[in-house]
Amino acid sequence: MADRIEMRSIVSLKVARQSVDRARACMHLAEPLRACGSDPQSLWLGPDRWLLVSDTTTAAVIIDSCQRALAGILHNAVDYSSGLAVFRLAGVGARQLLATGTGIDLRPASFAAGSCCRTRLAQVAAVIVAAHAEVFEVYVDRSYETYLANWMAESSSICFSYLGVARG
Amino acid sequence: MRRALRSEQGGRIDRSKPLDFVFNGKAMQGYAGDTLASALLANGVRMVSRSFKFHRPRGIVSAGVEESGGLLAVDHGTGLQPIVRSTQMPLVDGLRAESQNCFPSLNFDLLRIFDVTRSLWPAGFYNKIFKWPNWHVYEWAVRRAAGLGRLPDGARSARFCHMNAHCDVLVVGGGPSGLSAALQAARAGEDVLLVELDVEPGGSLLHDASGLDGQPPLAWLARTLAELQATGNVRILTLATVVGYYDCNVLTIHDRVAAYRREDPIEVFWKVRAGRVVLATGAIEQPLMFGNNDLPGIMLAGAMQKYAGRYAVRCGQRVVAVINNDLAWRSVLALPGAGIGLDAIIDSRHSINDALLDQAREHGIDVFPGASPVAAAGSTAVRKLQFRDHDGRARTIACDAIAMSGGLSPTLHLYSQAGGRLRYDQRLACFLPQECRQDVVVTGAANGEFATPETYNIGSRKPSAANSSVQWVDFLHDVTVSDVELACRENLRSVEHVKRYTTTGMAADQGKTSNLNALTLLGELTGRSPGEVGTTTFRPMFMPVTMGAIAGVRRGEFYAPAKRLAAHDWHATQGAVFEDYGGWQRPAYYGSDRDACVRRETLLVRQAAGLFDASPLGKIEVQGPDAAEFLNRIYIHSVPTLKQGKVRYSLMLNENGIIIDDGVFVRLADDHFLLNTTSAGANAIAAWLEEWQQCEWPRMELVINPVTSQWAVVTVAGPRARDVLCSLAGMTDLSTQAFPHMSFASGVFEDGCPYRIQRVSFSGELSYELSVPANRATGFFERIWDAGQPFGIGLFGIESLMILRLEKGFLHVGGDTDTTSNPFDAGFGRVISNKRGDFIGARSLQRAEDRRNDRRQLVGFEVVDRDAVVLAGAHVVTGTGDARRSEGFVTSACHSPTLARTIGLALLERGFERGGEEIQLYDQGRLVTARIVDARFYDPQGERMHG
Amino acid sequence: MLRLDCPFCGTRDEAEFRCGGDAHVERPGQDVSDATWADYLFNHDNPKGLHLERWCHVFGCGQWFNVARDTLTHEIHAVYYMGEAAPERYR
Amino acid sequence: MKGYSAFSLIRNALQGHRHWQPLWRNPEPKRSYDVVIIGAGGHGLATAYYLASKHGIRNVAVLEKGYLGGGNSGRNTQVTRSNYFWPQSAAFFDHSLKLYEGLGLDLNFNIMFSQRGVLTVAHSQHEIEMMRRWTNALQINRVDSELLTPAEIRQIEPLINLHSRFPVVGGYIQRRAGISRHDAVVWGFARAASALGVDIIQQCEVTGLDITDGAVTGVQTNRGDIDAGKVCIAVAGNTSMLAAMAGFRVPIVSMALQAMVSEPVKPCLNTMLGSTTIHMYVSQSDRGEIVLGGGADAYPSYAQRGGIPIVEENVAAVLELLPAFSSLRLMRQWAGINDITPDTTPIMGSTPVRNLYISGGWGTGGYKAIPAGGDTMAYTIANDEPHALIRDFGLDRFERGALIDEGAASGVAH
Ligand SMILES: Cc1cc2nc3c(=O)[nH]c(=O)nc-3n(C[C@H](O)[C@H](O)[C@H](O)COP(=O)(O)OP(=O)(O)OC[C@H]3O[C@@H](n4cnc5c(N)ncnc54)[C@H](O)[C@@H]3O)c2cc1C
Ligand SMILES: NC(=O)c1ccc[n+]([C@@H]2O[C@H](COP(=O)([O-])OP(=O)(O)OC[C@H]3O[C@@H](n4cnc5c(N)ncnc54)[C@H](O)[C@@H]3O)[C@@H](O)[C@H]2O)c1
Ligand SMILES: Cc1cc2nc3c(=O)[nH]c(=O)nc-3n(C[C@H](O)[C@H](O)[C@H](O)COP(=O)(O)O)c2cc1C
Ligand SMILES: [Zn+2]
Repeated sequence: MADRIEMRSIVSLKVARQSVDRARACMHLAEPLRACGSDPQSLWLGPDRWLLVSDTTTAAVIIDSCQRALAGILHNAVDYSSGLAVFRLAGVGARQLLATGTGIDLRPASFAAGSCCRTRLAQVAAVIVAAHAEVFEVYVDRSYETYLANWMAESSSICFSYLGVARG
Repeated sequence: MRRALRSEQGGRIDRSKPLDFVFNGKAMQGYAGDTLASALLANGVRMVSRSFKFHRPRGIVSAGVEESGGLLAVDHGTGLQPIVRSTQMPLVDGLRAESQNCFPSLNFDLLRIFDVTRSLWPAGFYNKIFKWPNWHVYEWAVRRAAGLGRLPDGARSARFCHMNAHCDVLVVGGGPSGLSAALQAARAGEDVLLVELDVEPGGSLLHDASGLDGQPPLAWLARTLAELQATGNVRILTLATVVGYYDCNVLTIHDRVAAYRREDPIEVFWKVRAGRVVLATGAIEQPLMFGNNDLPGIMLAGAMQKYAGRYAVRCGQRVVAVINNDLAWRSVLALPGAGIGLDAIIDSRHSINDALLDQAREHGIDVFPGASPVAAAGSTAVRKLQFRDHDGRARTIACDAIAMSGGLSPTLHLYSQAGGRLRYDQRLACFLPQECRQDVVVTGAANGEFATPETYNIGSRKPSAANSSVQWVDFLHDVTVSDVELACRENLRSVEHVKRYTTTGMAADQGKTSNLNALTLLGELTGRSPGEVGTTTFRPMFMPVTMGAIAGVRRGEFYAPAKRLAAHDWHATQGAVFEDYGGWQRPAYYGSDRDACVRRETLLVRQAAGLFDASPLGKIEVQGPDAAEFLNRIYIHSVPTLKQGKVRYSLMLNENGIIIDDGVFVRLADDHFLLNTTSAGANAIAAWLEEWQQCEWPRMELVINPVTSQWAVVTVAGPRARDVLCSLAGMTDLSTQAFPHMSFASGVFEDGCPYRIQRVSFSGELSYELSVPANRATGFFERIWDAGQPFGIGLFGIESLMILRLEKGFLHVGGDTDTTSNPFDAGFGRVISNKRGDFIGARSLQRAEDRRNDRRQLVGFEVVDRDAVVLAGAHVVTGTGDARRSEGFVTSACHSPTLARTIGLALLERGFERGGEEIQLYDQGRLVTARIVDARFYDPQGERMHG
Repeated sequence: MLRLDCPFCGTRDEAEFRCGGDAHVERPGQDVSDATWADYLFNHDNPKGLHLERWCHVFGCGQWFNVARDTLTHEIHAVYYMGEAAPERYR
Repeated sequence: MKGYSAFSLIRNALQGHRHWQPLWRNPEPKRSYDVVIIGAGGHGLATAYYLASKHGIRNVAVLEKGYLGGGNSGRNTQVTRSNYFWPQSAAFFDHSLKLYEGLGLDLNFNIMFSQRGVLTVAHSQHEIEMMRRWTNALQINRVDSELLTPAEIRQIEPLINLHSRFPVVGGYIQRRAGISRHDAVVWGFARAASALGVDIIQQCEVTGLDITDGAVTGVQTNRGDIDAGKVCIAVAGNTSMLAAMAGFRVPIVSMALQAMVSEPVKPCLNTMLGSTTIHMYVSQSDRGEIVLGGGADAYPSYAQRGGIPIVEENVAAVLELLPAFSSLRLMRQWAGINDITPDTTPIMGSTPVRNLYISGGWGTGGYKAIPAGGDTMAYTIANDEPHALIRDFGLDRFERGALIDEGAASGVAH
């Protein structure tokens, strides 16, 4: 149920705290706790930090457009496509699987499509994006890729077997 | 099955689904819907186990969480589990149950000797004896006698996981009160989670036939459940117990709904964050204190009613009720209707509601108002009861069961855990909720609303006076009334002292049926009201929780996440042996024989070229007009003087002047730096920089961006390193003139792969660290590997790297330093005196203590007998025998493959001034002589590294 | 279990945060006495009751912020930005 | 004080246990005492006992705001060891261990000192090196310690899983170490001190200190003011509050350290088993419960109760080393408020206020120190000069920067 998304371009953008308002005026950056746009999509990680991600544009192009949009504004935009592993979780059990490992409020009303948050999932830092209804994308440090893939396999096996009874 | 004990009709058991089970080797039968306890009772089993301390016979006492007698070893498919509450254990087919705590058997228990000699073992007896010659002599025997049940020996096959949840309202308890509260909230559109520990919601409705809102209880239940369902915003968990109530309305649930299936049993531990909480946890009936009140066959009145109403089980044929309150009347008056012969009601109150008396008369029950029980009698089950009637006359009545009730005590464990304060209610003779800082309400029986519309009237709960038999307070820990009296006599009068001295309330049931009696008794003895005595502290868990459930999937590889290198699999194909280094799985060496591999790899780097995966090195970009000044406050070396494209090595300190990390940093551009940290420090140092910037110097203009995982790093080291790298198309000019030691460059390979390269050396050889995006790591390693073949390239792991750097005397922070080491100790005194301005830790280094010259200083040594073994952790000692003293310790040591002798580093008092001195190294009783030497054991001038 | 209100991300579990101890501690200059320096380095008011402290949302936005929290009841009275003065009534 | 013995037990049993004497008296506070000790935990009571027994100072009161032994001394995991790294610490804690060995007979109260060994396991080569450094230091300081191979560890603790996520590659044991019964230690000292004339006054909270001309002259309590020649603060997690009353600050943070117990089972764990990497330590009480602990909630707290994250951590850690415990059930969790110092070494001796002494900063490990703490503090108070064993533990070490960092050197600090 969890697929690895390969080849996604990811740019890590950090903007000086003093200049965040100016940066937002110059460039389309997601609001707090949201994901927005598509090419690139911008994911809010914090008041001075975004990921800009795309499946079609290269990181170099994204960085370039950042540089142009943010000319004169202190920022650091770097290719981070190798730094993160991305998983896509789809299906009815996706929310429950996530709920076995993270304490954020995943109720549809609180975490609807377009939500994005950085949190703790199965002990590691992760960015969780509600892409569409019941489709989630999870970003983790690439060094945890194998760990998290195994964890999702194990947890979903237990959690779905349990839900079979609990719903029963 | 003895049919007589099971009514033909009624109850919530499914007579079409008989289930087989075995108790103490004997085959028995029950029905779906039974608990193990109800099935045992239906099979006529009275004595089920033995008690903890005195091995007295134990029978089933209750029908709920408060069970103190029917704790059995049970195998329901996952091996024999100890201390299973038979009253909470749904009967499953093929279940096997065994008595606990009996030696050799339930009926013939030799350890009953403790009961016979009971008067020798009062509360706290062990404090008074067993002192001479010491406790060890007696301890083994005491330990063997103690303990309830045995640890299961086989591995358990259940699986565990966690579940997190949020809700507007968490309702604990699925009785009428909980269901009503849930309905109210759901109607208001709130998102409700209702949790019930029983197999189905309903609570007391499931066995109590008296009506609710004028409707039959089961009809009300069905209608309410249907309406709850219809609202669409209620989730109901059954066989799930709320066990903990923590700060911020976080509650934990032990969910056993899937725990009892044969195939793939699963237990789930929930953590719920609730907007508000409704506690509808009901109340627990309390026993009465009289002689031998622990005999099998003596049960709580409500339990007897529940067994009759819900499980169609008759717990006796000639029952006597020993009670003190109106509610219990309701329970026992329900018994005759269930075919249970109730012979007499003994109520300590003198005046009793006429309506109740009338009902008793109708059933032909003898009533003894103002009477009090003295003692029950029987060997393995109760046979008769002695009591005193209202005139004080001693009387005896034969019986095969006693229904006792000392009134209800609201289940307020969770409320107390939440920080809720309790108050004692004189009229109800129990504690009720008073106030709580968390958002919680208590409703129903848990709030003292025991009975509407009748008024609840309760009599005394005193133990019976002048009694030659023992009266039990805590059935699980075998605590008696005289134990509590003894505690008072010995001036242990605080309720907490009494608990700890007598251990009342400390057993597996945490005093659910003993705390109220104990503290009421204590109050009597010390002239205080129960309210003044107070309760002991209620703490999680409300019911004991399997440790496996608490851990969830956090086992084995999921216990602590391991980080893997991007090229992990490639290293594996090259024969890497992985070990854990600061959370990373890294190649320790390549091959099979550790020592031989390490030696081979070390020499390879010295003689040809080695390839090392350095990807975990921390990498942090720092950019902005104030970046140089900021870093100048972080590192002990000067930063602004560093030229673009150049690399510098330095240390970081904490404010106490202690070394916390080391590494190189590069000036990429005037306002742009790239920092390397140790692998272990990668996250911590990034956080450290953020903390200083955000909290201390927020006005400095810079951004900090960690990029550790983006880049895979390969170190190519050795005399042929340059040759290897120059053969890569697109590589920058690496000649010494163009790219001397401590240079940095970036570029793009012919295939479009960007790279960063810096010439730095931790091995003392000509060495480069080359970074490429981690997604390309494997292909890149292969390319270098291929390119290096003509030059004899090979792989080396961490173990040989540590030897290479030791041969050069390079510092390994955390190994050669500890949390007392400052830069002076590590030989950086000159740097500190040259540094201008403030930096982190600078002020601490001005203290006289930090500048003392008798501190432990890092020096090199070699052993006098070249090949003698010295291991890190040996100490430098002076003196012998009692005068022996440590002057420091070896922080790193090895038998150098390059130099063919044993060398090492030591933190040694006054080390810097002791060059040439011979020292004694102590290790586990062995002494080796060594000499202090220059720590740059190999190539002291650094010609190879700079060449 | 504490639940803290990150001023940027909203309420999250305690496991996402790191407590950084006393808030509003002023770092003295280099020229202070050993005693003053030691007081800065080591000493704390460590009150039972209201405590002004700083926390970092490490598993979230990475930001530091201040919290007015009761060390006895664990009630959180206020959350405010780094660099901001404590609300009047909690000073 | 009537002596306890098997004989007295039998005699009393025959008399229905009606003639046992109170363990301690319940006196009303007097107007004035030579020495007032604040806090009737193990340290306060032991200090009073040794003041009376060794220094003949018997006009002593121990004031306790709750019930005696209700602080950390009554809620700790009972680890009693002396395997400390630095010579000062080793000397002090080994003195304590030796006192523990004779304490039952000394106090005529069985404290059930079970010298079953404290076994610490290592999970990496680096840890083995640190352990070698540590055990050699102990041997040089004449504290017993033996390095063990995994096979030897398995022989001592058959249930251990050597192939945990962090495999067990070695370990060491201090055999003289073990556990003793916490309540018994407190009650034993209280009984002995009371018999020597010390007034133990419970439900008496100190709310202020009288200080004139830089010297303490008495204490204010909820039961009235009491004059005192000398005052000793022995209040563990509340040290900062008392220091504030005296007008100075201390390098202490109060943290809630948690512990928990399982339901009792037959003997299955032989030692006190601990690990620093897998952060846990665990033992089995004589009653059969598995007692585990290791973690403090990661923020200042005076709440004397713990949260859930630490329980999860601790339990997972224990199961990683002892998977057979996975179906055992956890029965109760609690916490105590520890006074944590920057170097995890206690603070003992004089204070900026004359005649005011402090015995605190015990952090997560002061139970094992109770006899030696009492012995050396009594000496220090009686002679107004630090006992030789605690000379380096003074409050002044922080200003000098002369910390004694045990946290780093000897890992788990309990
Ligand atoms: C969970 C846990 C596990 C531990 N495990 C171990 C272990 O295994 N081994 C070990 O060596 N140590 C351990 N410790 C530490 C050890 O328990 C303590 O260091 C030790 O008990 C401190 O003793 P004390 O007498 O100084 O303090 P306490 O026993 O806490 O006594 C201080 C007393 O002072 C009273 N008091 C406070 N303020 C006032 C006031 N204003 N007026 C009057 N009285 C006051 C308190 O009520 C308290 O009774 C553990 C601690 C905890 C919490
Ligand atoms: N038939 C009737 O008319 C009738 C019968 C009984 C009671 N009543 C009335 O209803 C009230 C009693 O009902 P109630 O709902 O308060 O009590 P209850 O005993 O009916 O229900 C309490 C429920 O809470 C559950 N529970 C307790 N602790 C729990 C925990 N930690 N986790 C999960 N579940 C837990 C119990 O298993 C039980 O099912 C009284 O006011 C009484 O007057 C009416
Ligand atoms: C070594 C030790 C063993 C304990 N064993 C038990 C036990 O078997 N049963 C129990 O209920 N509590 C046990 N406790 C916990 C106490 O009940 C109590 O929680 C603890 O002393 C803290 O006190 P408090 O909960 O009243 O604040 C034990 C405590 C310690 C220190
Ligand atoms: Zn945040």
